[in-house]
Amino acid sequence: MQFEHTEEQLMIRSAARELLESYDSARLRAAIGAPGGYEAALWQQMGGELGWCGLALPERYGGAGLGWIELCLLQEELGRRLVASPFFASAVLGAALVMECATEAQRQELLSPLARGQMRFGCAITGPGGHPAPQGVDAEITSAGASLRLSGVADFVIHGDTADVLLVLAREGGGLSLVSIPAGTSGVHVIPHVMMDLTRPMSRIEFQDVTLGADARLGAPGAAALPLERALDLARIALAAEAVGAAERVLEMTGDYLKQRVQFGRPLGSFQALKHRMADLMTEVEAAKSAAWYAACAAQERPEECAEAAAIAKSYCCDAFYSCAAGSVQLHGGIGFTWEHDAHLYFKRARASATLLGSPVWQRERLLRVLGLGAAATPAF
Amino acid sequence: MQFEHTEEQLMIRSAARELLESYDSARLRAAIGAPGGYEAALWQQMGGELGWCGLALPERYGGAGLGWIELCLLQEELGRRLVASPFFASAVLGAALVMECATEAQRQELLSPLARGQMRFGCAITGPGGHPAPQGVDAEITSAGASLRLSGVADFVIHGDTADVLLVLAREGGGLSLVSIPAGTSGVHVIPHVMMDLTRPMSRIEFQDVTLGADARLGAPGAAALPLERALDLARIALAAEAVGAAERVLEMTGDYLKQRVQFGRPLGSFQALKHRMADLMTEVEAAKSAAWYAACAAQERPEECAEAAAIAKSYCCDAFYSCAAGSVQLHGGIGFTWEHDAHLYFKRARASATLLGSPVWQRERLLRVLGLGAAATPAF
Amino acid sequence: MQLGFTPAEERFRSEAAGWLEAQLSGPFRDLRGESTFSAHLERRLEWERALGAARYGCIGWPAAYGGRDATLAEQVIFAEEYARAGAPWRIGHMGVELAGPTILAFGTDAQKARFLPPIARGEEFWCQGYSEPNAGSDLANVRTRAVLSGQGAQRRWVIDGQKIWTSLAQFADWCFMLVRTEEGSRGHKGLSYLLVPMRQPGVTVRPIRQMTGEAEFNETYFTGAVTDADHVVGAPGDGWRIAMGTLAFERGVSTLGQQMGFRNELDAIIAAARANGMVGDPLIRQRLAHAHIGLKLMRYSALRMLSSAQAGRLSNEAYTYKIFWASWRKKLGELAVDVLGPAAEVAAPTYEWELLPRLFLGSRADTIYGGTNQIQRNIIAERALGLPKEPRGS
Amino acid sequence: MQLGFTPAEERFRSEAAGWLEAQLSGPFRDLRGESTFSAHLERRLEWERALGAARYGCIGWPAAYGGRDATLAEQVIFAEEYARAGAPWRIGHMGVELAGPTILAFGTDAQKARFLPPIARGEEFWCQGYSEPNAGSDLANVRTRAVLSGQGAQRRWVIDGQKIWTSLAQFADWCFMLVRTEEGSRGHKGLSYLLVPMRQPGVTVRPIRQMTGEAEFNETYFTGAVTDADHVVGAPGDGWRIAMGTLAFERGVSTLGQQMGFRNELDAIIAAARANGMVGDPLIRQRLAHAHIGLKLMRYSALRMLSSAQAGRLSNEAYTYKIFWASWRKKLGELAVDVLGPAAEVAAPTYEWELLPRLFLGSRADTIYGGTNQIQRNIIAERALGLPKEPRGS
Repeated sequence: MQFEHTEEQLMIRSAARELLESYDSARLRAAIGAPGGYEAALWQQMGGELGWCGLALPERYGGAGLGWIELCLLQEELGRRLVASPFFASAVLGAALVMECATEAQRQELLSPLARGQMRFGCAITGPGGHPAPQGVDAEITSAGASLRLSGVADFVIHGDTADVLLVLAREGGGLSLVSIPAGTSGVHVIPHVMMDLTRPMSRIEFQDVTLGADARLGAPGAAALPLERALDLARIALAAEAVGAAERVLEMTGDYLKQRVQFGRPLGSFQALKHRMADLMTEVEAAKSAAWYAACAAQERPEECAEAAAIAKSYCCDAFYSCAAGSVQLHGGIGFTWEHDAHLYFKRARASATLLGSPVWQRERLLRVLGLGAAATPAF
Repeated sequence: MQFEHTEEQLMIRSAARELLESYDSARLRAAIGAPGGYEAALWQQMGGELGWCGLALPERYGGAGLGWIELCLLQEELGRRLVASPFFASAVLGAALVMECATEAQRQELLSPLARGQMRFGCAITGPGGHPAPQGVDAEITSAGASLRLSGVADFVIHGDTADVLLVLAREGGGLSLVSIPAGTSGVHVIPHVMMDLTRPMSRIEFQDVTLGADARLGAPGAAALPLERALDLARIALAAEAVGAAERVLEMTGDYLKQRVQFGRPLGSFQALKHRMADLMTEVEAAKSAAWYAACAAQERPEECAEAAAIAKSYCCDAFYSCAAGSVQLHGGIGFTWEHDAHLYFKRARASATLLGSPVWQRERLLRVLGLGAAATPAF
Repeated sequence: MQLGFTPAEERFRSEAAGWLEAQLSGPFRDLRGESTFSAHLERRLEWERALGAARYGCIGWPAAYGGRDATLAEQVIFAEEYARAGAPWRIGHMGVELAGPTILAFGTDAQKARFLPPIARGEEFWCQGYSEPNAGSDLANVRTRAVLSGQGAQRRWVIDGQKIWTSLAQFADWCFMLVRTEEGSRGHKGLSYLLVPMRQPGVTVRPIRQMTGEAEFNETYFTGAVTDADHVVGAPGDGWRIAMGTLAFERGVSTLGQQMGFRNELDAIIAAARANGMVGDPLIRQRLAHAHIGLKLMRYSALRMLSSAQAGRLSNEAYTYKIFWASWRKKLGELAVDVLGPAAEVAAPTYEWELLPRLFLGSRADTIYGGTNQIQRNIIAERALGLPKEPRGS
Repeated sequence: MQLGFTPAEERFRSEAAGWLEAQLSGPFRDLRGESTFSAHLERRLEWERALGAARYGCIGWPAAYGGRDATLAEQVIFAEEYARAGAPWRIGHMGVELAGPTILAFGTDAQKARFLPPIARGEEFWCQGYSEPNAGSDLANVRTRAVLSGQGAQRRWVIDGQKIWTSLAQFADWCFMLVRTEEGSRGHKGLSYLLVPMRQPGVTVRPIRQMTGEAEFNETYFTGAVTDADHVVGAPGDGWRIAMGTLAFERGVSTLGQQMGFRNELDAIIAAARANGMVGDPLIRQRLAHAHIGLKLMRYSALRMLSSAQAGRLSNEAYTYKIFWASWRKKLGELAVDVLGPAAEVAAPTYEWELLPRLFLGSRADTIYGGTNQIQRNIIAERALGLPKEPRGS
């Protein structure tokens, strides 16, 4: 029992923090404006020489064989700087889907390039209503002789426009299946959105009678529902880590501002009302860290606690991030509401992270079901 | 259009405030310990020489012919001092039930003594589960030849143990009826509770085959449901007024304490965090006043707005009172948690007022239904 | 205390309602339901002129200056009918609600004659020059200077400095502003309240892009800008008192107009909730009820403020109004996006927003501008509750 | 970072669990599930002695003083098993968690030898004398005085003054207290940390009735009370530093024990909600989930604190723990009565309360004692966030 990061883990964290130290507002804004909405050089560096995409992958796929705790440390650091990057879509959500749903051969095929930083996944798991998977999945697979046919719509697909491979959740028979589709396949139409959160682009994807080989299906037909839950929980835990990093960073920025900005002849940070607001936010951030770290441990050590820990971490950390980001806008005053200041980028990411993969309200309702406490109607989002 | 109290109304208010100026903590605590839980002399004064019980009653019953606005002013003043008194049960809830449900002859019979201060009602309208009427009514009326028979249980009957006449809501046929029963009628068993709120005693009342004349029924058989709603709305509005008075008073007490108590070499009230908490509470109190005053006007002038205004006033004013009372305990520190300080009396009254006649949550759900916005399941309380 | 209206007031109601309906189903039908702050600028200016021509621009003002000497009840009625008709937000707001009432209360007869009629006619528009980059919540920390120079008829104020958050400055004809006119003075002292023409070479307006993507506010630079020596309201050096008066006017009838916009927003949320079924979600329902209640309470409080203002009193609820509506609307914005779900996060291609997501983003400023919630709480605590002041730093 | 336990630790777990089960289904079966603060006093004292006899009283202490030199993991395990077994709240808390660790950290060898073993054996009980009537949150505003008098072996501290909110003072054998030992000193300076016997003529305890109707706290009067000259921890005048150390110990393993009480309360709420159907109410469900989450986060944070304390660090979450649990439990109390509805408001005839209404009323004190939420926020802002101090009045 040791609930602190090991020396090795702390080294991973500080290496990442050092790398991203230079990822400042200017670089973030350049990334937002770049094709695909991210900085290609950084992505290559992360995926290639640094091996971040393979950090949590087993060595047999070329990964480093570390675990979700280490992955979540990277997520925290990426969150701190709001790094716009395919990392979450590919190395977190995509990798978890493949690990949980695919056969060994398919894993080899899909994860080995990921470990080398040469695979970007687009996970088309959400239907057009935006309900958390698997609610409201619209895409459907029908058999057409030896091949499969896919039709329907997915939406809110993170980095869907620059993905190399789409992982598509679809109804098949009475169940759910996950299929992989190379980008550019005929009948696949990707329509990029302009999203409120400028740092995590999403697309709507329409599938019109897309023809696929039977080997496109990851795992057995209609059997994706259960592994999907586990993969989503892993992704939620990593998303919570990202939120904690961002929350902590935006709180630091706000604290720095309050120490430096003088009004009424005193630093703003000496006013008790502002101090107390900051104290409340820090209390949330510290609890959020506990939630995220425990969930990362559960992902690694305790599969039986994973669903509970994911629901707790996702809901609490996203709420805390939102509180901090909203507080940051408020505590900065007028400047915090401007486009040129970064506060709004955190605020919008906080909103988007809360919505993603099931809102805090949705997670709490799910938590009660996981705990065996009956069920009310599932919230829509 | 004039949304301020008239000179005459302000005179009623200041007369009441003056009378109750001497109703201090010692007198309140004496009342709590007195038989029946109220000060008999004050009740006689209010009902007798001052004519408060008849203030809002038509002149034909010996009342002053004023309206709900004036009644609510008295309620505010009684609320300020947490006066333990049968006024609400008799002159507010009881009077409203009789006015709305009874025949002209029955009103004459029941309201004329009330106007003289010689009638205390106990309104047995809540079933044993404590759900707001008419949910969960347990008492039932059956016909027995020319007479009626009443059985079942009512609970949370305010001043039920000292009432002269019980007004009992009961199921009859497919509808609801209201019957009046003189205290001491055979088969009526009154079991006084010890309530958390020491200033508003309540009893459980069991009816065992109580035999009544047909004229005990107020109005037509099974027809009480609709007039009941109107009477309850009137009572909710008056309860909201009481809550506003109490909220304002407990906030004043807290402000006085903060100005006088010195810690860290400064008055507590100079600490910004406490000032801001006080400001938030005052903001709630001012909005609550608007809610209560408008609702009193609606009770008087606009029956079609009464249900909406009652739901708004009851929910908002009780929430505001609870905020102020809870804030008062906190802002007083240790002393605010003691029995000898009055803060807990306000806190407990705030809780009890919130529960009474449907909680804030319940009122808000009802509000949406009044506004035509569909319906979810009715909350239990 | 009574809510009803007299027959004469009801006659005024039908007259106003008739005129509004004719306009908004006729020549101005394109503006019906317009809820933005400043879109369709030219048409919005035309609408202000139409209101002015019909003497509906400033009905509470004296007839001599283009008003109708309307009673409180008539002003309430007009606000109600304006809202009911779906008429657009008043882009002339700054002149009608702030500059005009200030000049009425504190101006000279010459100033009243010069400035009030064009506001009432919808012909001259105003912006407000209070905030400065270094001031923030410390409004009295004004660094923009003005000095009198020249002689006789040439005598003018020459103004140098920078203002910020000047909304609508792009098309304003005039700016009412706080400037420091006593060299070396600090804080509230030595400030004057000037009326300055915006269309002159010494004034430069630079838009500030906000988190919504829009640019409703500006930085405004004054470099040797001038205005007549007479265009000072109150005595030189008395500007702080005048400006505080302006802030008090923000709590007037205009609040009723503001509430109409809020009602539109809440109605849009309810419509969205009906459309996607969220109206059946018990958590959302409680928040819808809270929103409705808050809006009603703002209305009731506005009636209280107006009634007591008519009786010459400033009552305590007036201090609480700003923080109440600002906090309410921020929650409304959160409710809006929670009702819509992820769909709320999709913008039009140029990062433009539908009503509800715009409400979510835009409302983040409500608790900042016009005095942050923190400043409002200080004011309530000190002025309404009489709690001791915070020690001021050196 | 890892959550699992070693085989040796698991062996300790089954040993402890076995002992607890045997006791609580055997001689102490009447105390199983006992959740009050101090009811059944005599039996509770017996339980403390039984724990002591089995060397389960203070397992983290050195074996020399009656502990087991238990590792962090073992302490966590024991807290878990203690909770799982439904063992009662530790009435020896003040000695075990506060006085003992302070003496361990700052005491002389003689003090350790004199005071620690009786605590570990459950034979001597302690109370805390910090708060005073005029101090409130300003803990350093101590007026109780102590002076050394007498010579040689007769040399003693003589104590005069009043303490307040001294819980469990009625049956405590000893009091650890802050007293002013330098005439004319103010604030943090000139205070000393004394160990004073409670059973002497100079000490009078008067219960304070609380809003719950119970009297868990006391006013304690010291009038010429005495204690040995040696019974000062740290140097005379160094009391503030020692007392702050004690407050830090509140954040240790005891939090795990505290959480077991919270778990019982939440479980009772859930059972009530199942029984009356409120478990199906979506609003209540969200609050139940929040409550469960908060409790889990307290546990995780306690593990973090313990892990970093073991590594010799005081990390930031330690500053936030008190306000987190206190605010959480106050909400829990509100949830409890909202689940029960009006039934929660009915007392037993002597104004005694069932678990859940008592939780509602009692939890109002959580955000007051042990440093109000306001004080906690000051501490977090200044110590953890490094924000500037409030100016202190004169």
